[in-house]
Amino acid sequence: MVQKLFEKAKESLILSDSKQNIEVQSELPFAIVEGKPYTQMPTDLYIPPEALEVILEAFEGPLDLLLYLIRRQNLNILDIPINEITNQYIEYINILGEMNFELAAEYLVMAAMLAEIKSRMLLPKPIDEEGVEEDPRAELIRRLQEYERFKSAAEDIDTLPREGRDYFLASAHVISKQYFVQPPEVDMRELIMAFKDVLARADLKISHEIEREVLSVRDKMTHLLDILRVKKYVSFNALFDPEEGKQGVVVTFLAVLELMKSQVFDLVQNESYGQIYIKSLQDEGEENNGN
Amino acid sequence: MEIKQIKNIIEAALLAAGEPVSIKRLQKLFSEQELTHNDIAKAIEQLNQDFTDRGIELIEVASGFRLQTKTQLQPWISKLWEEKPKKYSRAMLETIVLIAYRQPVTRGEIEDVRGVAVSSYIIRTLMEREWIRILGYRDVPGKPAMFGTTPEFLDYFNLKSLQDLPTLAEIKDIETLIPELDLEPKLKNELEQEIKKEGFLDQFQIIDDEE
Amino acid sequence: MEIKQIKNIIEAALLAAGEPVSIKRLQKLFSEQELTHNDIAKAIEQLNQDFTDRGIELIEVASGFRLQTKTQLQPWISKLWEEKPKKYSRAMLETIVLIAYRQPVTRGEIEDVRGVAVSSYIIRTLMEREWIRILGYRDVPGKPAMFGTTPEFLDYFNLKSLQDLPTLAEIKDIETLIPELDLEPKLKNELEQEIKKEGFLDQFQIIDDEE
Repeated sequence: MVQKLFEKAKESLILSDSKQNIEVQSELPFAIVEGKPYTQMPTDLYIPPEALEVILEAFEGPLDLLLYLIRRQNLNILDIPINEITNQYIEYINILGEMNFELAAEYLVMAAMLAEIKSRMLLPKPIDEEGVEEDPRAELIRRLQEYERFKSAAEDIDTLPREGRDYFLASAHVISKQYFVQPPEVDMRELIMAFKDVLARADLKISHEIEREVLSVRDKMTHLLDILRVKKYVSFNALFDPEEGKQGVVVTFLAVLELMKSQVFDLVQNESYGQIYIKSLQDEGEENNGN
Repeated sequence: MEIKQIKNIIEAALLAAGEPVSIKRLQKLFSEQELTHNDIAKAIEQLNQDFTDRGIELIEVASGFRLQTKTQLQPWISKLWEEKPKKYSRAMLETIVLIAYRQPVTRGEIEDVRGVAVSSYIIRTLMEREWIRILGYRDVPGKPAMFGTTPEFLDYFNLKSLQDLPTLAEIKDIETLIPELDLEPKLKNELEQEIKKEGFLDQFQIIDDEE
Repeated sequence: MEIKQIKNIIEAALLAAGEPVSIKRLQKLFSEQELTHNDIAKAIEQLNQDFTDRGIELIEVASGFRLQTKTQLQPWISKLWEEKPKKYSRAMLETIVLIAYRQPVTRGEIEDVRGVAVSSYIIRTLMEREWIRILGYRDVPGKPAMFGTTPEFLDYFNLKSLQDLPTLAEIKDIETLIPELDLEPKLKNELEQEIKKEGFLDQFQIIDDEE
């Protein structure tokens, strides 16, 4: 029984792996790869142990090594001669082990996978629901293909123009890189909310005082001060603009009184019933504290 | 080697180096072409002429030649590093609003209302922004400055005059109109969006009409 | 504002920035002139044409526009420095490529494809270079980080977007696309010599015998 099974396995091996049998007479093609007869073994199928250490450093792991082994035999990746590859691979693992490579673990996992595939190849292949024969190598092939895609993508990206190798950033000297801080945006509503807060916090007396204030008087006070900044001496009559009407006159008058109360200016009259002037009381301060 | 190619290489080298490059160092780039010191100097001179109409200029400093941006472009270039504006603090907003409503007002008066000191930083910032100015000095001990707002302040808020500032009555009404002030920030945000959509001034109009 | 002046300012700004500048950021330089996105784009295009005959060129990469030396001048410009540019290991390149094409991707997923562990050193180096960033954490036991690439990665390789990456080979076509193994030519040669010396068939015989 065992003998029979073995025979059968050997048969399937020869079928699926046409390159397997090397004990063929030299005149005959010992292998047929993709319909092409081979009368000689590829000269570089095997890497001598002395070179292994060097070459392994050039590999990015077991998949990379496997890809190399397959490619060295000019084989279709979809038609991996699992027996040969496994033999070779395991041989490398042995040497690797001797050299105590830290990478060995990953290579061992691959060796186990190869051995598993190899053993499954020896057995009749299971047939799935769709009636297709399942190739034990399918998963390995998928992984190899997947890896190869990214391997070549890495090679491609390595050829892209790269800063410091193919091009250099152009920059010019700048005399000063001084900051220029942009002032923030302020919304009127923010101001109003802030005002409400202040009013709410201010004690009752101040709060009422503010509420009583009429903006137009405040506005006029600012206006008067502006005039006095330029002219230090202004005729009282000139402050009133008849076009502002009665209300405007009242506002101006209130503004004058308010400013006099704050001791900003004085009223001056040189003679009785003569012209009244407004005299600014602030000439020294401006230059000293201005900015 | 054509002079144009030499100029291009020198230009590219000066821009790539990021530091001044001496003629000697430039000469090394052309080791295969065996250009003389003179060849390089001539190319640099020509290059300099090419820059007359451009945004950069060639300058010779102690350690060699360098390319730099033209000074007259500085006002634009410096904007590259503009910082993102930070929001004004509550203290800043309260100060500006008090100056607006109570001008001419001294720092002491602002402090009386706010109940806390007004920092010099706040006054300086508002002065630099040209939103406030000194209207004069009160004739009392210490001669405190009286602050007022500027036309720029009015412009910024699209106001024709101080009288266009919302009146206290309107502010009170806003309070009843936007009662969300102490609500969840999210809700507040939504309401604010609503208001923005509606147009703030229209809202005011409505309040006014109702009065 | 004249187009020439706009071009000059853009040129100076790109050279001053030392990093890619977006149109939006350039637009801010002209805030007073109120140039549109289109105005800037047009000036950039014209500027680009001006550079045809020059040593530098205008390139659009992921994070904006920048000026860089033309690649064909590399033989001269690289002589500015003694140091040779760094080479990246295949492990590094394969890792970054997997992150670029497969993002968001976990370290475990990268290891699955590569068949080897990804060293922490590589991840750390890529993070430090700001080529990759953590996009989030996968909701599986261990909560592994998911990595993705940054605009800086694209900038470095002169790319505008991930779509500009070389297209990934089709799985089906792979057997026809297998490129020559890229061992160093010298190493490859040595190996071949070695192999010839040892005699291939004998070695093979031994393996077979051991079976």
